[in-house]
Amino acid sequence: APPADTLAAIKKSKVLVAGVKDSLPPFGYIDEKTRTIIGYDIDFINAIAAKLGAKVELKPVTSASRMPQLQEGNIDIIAATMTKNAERAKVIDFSHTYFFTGQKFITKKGTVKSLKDLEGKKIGTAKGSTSEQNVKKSIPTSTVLSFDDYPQAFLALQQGKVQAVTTDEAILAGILAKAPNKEQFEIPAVQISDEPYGLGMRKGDKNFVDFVNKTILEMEKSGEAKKIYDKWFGPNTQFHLQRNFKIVADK
Amino acid sequence: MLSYQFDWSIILSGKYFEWLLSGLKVTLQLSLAGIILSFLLGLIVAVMRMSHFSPIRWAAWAFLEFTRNTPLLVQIFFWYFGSYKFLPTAVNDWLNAQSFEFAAALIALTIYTSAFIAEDIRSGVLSIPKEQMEAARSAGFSYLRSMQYIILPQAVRITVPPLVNQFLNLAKNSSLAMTIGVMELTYQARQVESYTFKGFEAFTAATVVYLAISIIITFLVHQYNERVLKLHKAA
Amino acid sequence: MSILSNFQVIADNFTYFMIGRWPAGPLGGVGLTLYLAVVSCILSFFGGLILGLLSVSRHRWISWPSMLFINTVRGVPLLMVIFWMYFLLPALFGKVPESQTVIMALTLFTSAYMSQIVRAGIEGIGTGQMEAAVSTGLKHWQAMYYIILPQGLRNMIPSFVNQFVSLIKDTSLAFIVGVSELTHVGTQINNRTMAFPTEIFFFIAVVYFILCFAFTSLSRWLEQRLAWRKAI
Amino acid sequence: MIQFTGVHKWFKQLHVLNDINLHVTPGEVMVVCGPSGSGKSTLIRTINQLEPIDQGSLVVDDMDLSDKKTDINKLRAEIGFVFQQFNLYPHLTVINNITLAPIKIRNTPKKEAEEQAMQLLIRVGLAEKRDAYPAQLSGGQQQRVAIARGLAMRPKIMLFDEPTSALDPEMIGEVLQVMQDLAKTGMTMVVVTHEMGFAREVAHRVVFMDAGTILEEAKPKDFFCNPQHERAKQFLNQLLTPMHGAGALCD
Amino acid sequence: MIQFTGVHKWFKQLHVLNDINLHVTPGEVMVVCGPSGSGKSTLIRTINQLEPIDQGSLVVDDMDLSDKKTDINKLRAEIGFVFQQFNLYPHLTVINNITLAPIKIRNTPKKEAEEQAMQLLIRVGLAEKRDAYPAQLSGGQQQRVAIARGLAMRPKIMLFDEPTSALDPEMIGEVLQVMQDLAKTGMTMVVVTHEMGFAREVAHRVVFMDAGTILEEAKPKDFFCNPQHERAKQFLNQLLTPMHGAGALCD
Ligand SMILES: Nc1ncnc2c1ncn2[C@@H]1O[C@H](COP(=O)(O)OP(=O)(O)OP(=O)(O)O)[C@@H](O)[C@H]1O
Ligand SMILES: Nc1ncnc2c1ncn2[C@@H]1O[C@H](COP(=O)(O)OP(=O)(O)OP(=O)(O)O)[C@@H](O)[C@H]1O
Ligand SMILES: [Mg+2]
Ligand SMILES: [Mg+2]
Repeated sequence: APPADTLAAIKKSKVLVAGVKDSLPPFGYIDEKTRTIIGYDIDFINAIAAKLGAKVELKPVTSASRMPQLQEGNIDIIAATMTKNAERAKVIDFSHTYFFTGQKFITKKGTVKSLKDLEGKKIGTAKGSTSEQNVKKSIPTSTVLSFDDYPQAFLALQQGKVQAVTTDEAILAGILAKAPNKEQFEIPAVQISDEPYGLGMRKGDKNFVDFVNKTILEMEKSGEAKKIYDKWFGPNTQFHLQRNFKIVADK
Repeated sequence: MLSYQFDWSIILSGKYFEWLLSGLKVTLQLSLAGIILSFLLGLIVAVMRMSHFSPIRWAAWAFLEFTRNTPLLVQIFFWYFGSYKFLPTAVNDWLNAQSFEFAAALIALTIYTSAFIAEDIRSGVLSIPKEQMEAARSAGFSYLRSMQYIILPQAVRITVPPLVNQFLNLAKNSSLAMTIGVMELTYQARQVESYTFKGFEAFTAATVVYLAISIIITFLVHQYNERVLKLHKAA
Repeated sequence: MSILSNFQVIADNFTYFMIGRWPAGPLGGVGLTLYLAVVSCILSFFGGLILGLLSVSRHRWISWPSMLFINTVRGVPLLMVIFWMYFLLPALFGKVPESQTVIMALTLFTSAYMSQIVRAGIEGIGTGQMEAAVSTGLKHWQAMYYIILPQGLRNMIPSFVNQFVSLIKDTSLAFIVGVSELTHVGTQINNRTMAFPTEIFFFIAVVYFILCFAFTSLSRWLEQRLAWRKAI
Repeated sequence: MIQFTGVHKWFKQLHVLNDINLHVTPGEVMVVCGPSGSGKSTLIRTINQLEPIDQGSLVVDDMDLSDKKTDINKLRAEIGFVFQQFNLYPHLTVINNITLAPIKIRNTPKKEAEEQAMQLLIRVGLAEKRDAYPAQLSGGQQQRVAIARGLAMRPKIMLFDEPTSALDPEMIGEVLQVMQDLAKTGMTMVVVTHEMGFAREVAHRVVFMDAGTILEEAKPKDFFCNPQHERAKQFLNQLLTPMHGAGALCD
Repeated sequence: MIQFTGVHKWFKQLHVLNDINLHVTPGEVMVVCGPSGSGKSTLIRTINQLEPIDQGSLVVDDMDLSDKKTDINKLRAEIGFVFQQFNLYPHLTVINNITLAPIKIRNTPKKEAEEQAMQLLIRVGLAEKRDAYPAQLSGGQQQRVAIARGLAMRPKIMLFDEPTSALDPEMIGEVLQVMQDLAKTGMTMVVVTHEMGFAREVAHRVVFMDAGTILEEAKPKDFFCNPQHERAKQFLNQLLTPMHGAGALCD
């Protein structure tokens, strides 16, 4: 069974096991040359581990597998583009929001202007994600095809098997940036929900949650959090994004 | 499991029950279509494999070896993600307008299973003692006639049980179609799990359904063995 | 022609295909595929032997439950068995790494099939050998040990090798629970590059084919040698 | 009727038939005996070309078997063959086993073929088994059906390859009886058998083979009372120890 | 030595042994004959409990087989059994076939067991085959090895179930000879066989069975010259047609 006090357990074992995505640039993906996992999520984990004086062990997870993995104690923390919502919060505890985005669509250029254009269409997304549940709610007439991960869904879009792929804008941007024929696609200004990301920890694991929250607030204060954002999304990247959120304590 | 709250009502009625039911329907559709197609393809390949014309025999051999020695899952991915490059655009468009994931799963299952079926048919033919051919030839039948009246009818009877077993395998293997988004039984069970966190109940339901399919088919094979095969078995 | 040049993606990621993140991280790719197959094969050999012997027991209260167990496992897709292990093992033993979950699932599943090979092997020896052995005063287990199993196991070798081939193919399902064996590594690279699915999946298929075909051929060779030895 | 002239046959290195010269006249019953592996089966199987010959000439019913133009299926239809293992078609009932060839090859109307088959079944004493499957018959019964099947094409020659050696001792008699009755009708028969009693009672001539060669060819009486070759004497002795054969054949 | 009293046995509905009463005295050679399926094999197999009996009492070598406490393995070690199909262990050489039981059960030292085995091989005339595998021997040789194997435990009783009926005719003599020699040593033997010549020469008593019942039990001479039951007469007639059995046993 998982330890009751993860913080104490990590301090003892000196290993922090984190569940991360491994093919979702720029949040978590394999670097071709070093064959290691890198990304925005991983940098946060590294910072927390450094604070703990622990080594990092990264475990690839999918949207569907990350929560069971956590509950079964196979991982200590989820850093895998995970949206905070009330239903999930019943089962696990979230940190403060460490990344903020909204759910949008990626489509062939010029095919979608508004939500209406997607009615009755096939839309791809990932199994067990909030994106899947959101899109079913906001466009009930659509057929939702769920893949193991978003890049697979995007591949289906490229091959015409779906007409849109939906998930959080930052993820879509990451995929689009890496896509070989990006000029044919776009992310129309159609948003169906806000998506605050949190780090996931076991329910009631108060010491650990507090420690993680404290750490990321400190990172915000020291400017490290912004530095990480800029490293992956900022002006020197393909995204050229401005950071429009700050890490603050949840009410 | 200590703190786990069982809640069977969730999967026995309402929305999640309907999900599972629709999953079962897709599983059955996929299986039945696969059975028919893989039998036809398997028969063709088996005949090719026994052809007296060596290029045809070799082609069939290469096909068999390659399909039998690669995982079904990889074949499913290959057809789903990889086939668009060599299928004509028109075909691609048409398939996309239908349900490409279903088609890809069906193609992969059909090809994979047909390889095993072809081998079963062939060994059924080879298992008929050569004395049967001799007896037929001695009566004055030509080679083809001997095949037609004596060898093939016996081979088909012998081949029925292993064939049915392949069909059972096909039904079980259809669960892999979930990986490309075909909403069959396993997919729906997993879906119920990620919506309700009641995985135990959902997987139990799916498992029971698969077992029921297996038991029914196994029972039919048993009956066939008892009733038909025993009577017609060579002494 | 363009297809050929696209195989560059294979060359770029070749090491990752073969060994995953090792040695910096855990073993993956072909290395992990073989590891999973070999470990599960060894375990399920013994599992199959035990289950097989139980299922041919003369005592109904032993043979019946073991046949029930065997047929239940055989009646369910491997994917289901993997999901079950994924659920049950942590509940029973706490923290279990996925690769071990997969090994357990493969072992359980394959043991059920291996037990049928063992059973067929034992039954293929024929009652005459058992009767001859007990007629000289050997106990039932002695007859099993000195007479039936040595002959049976020899006859089973080709089937065991075939089962190992199935295992290599079945390890691809580990992909579902995120164990980075060859198929998983392939989908990762496919996800990242997003332009070469045909090349990547074809390459993976060829790698599996090379592995499996080598063992299939071995099994055929063994079978022929066995037939030849019987005929001396 | 059957004329072997200088016939040779090899299996790879093995010289199984070595300079066979033999003439079987119409209506003659010839028994072939000899130790195991001496080539008896091979000899009889060359007559309907189940084994082709390598050298020499073999003329059967005025058809030359070394002539490529000879219609082998037509020849075989004129020759009935009875196997040691019966080789009935297990998937057909007794009556269908017998009528298959007349109906399919001679185009005999089904009704007529069945009437003829019933005549034959009565002759071999199995009229009541017309609708049984082979698996439901004893060995002796199966062999009698096999003889009826062989006779259904109204052949000019009947060949028997150890027709009783797969049978239980009590069933041997019934099969030999049918064969004796057949011989009385004037059928040309070549019979490979170890049943020396049958040879003495029924055969017109006995041929003794060893190692692919015909060593003796004689009237039964001469063969049993006065075998010429050492090998033949030894063979008869082994077969006729007081314990086993239970008595002399020569009287 | 062997005492059947009111023994019954059923296979499901089939009454295979029906009120068997039989006494075999030490040193006696008893031949059991009868039509196929009459229960001969079943009878002989009950003696070493390869088939358990359902009713009645069976005492072998002073051990009561209906007594649960009787050590069945010990009993079997005292009884040699020779099968129709030889059943040699194909994976062991001739010498190991013979020495396995003495070494594993009696804990005889290997060297001693091999010396005894060689004595037996000399007795059955196969000393030079000690290191051959069964597949390298002819049927007659295999059966002689099987007899040597049966004798290796120095049994008090030897049972034979149709020991010659799987053999080529020329090989039957050599096996019967070995059995005759064995009878001369005073061994208690029960032999199921169709070799009536052997019965006449070697047996002290002949038992005729039909449909699970013992119909006759007589000295060989009386049985062959003057069978009491219609069924026995018929059986002897079938076996001894002039064509088949080739002569009378009664003289
Ligand atoms: N198809 C074959 N290929 C190679 N060798 C063969 C073949 N058929 C028979 N032989 C060999 O040819 C020899 C003669 O065989 P054949 O069957 O004619 O003997 P047989 O006298 O009928 O013996 P048996 O009494 O055992 O039936 C044997 O040594 C046998 O092993
Ligand atoms: N294990 C069994 N289960 C059911 N029926 C059996 C079994 N063994 C034998 N029988 C039946 O019991 C009857 C007697 O069989 P048994 O083998 O003792 O006859 P037999 O006299 O030895 O015949 P044969 O001369 O053919 O060897 C037969 O009808 C047989 O079919
Ligand atoms: Mg022969
Ligand atoms: Mg018997």
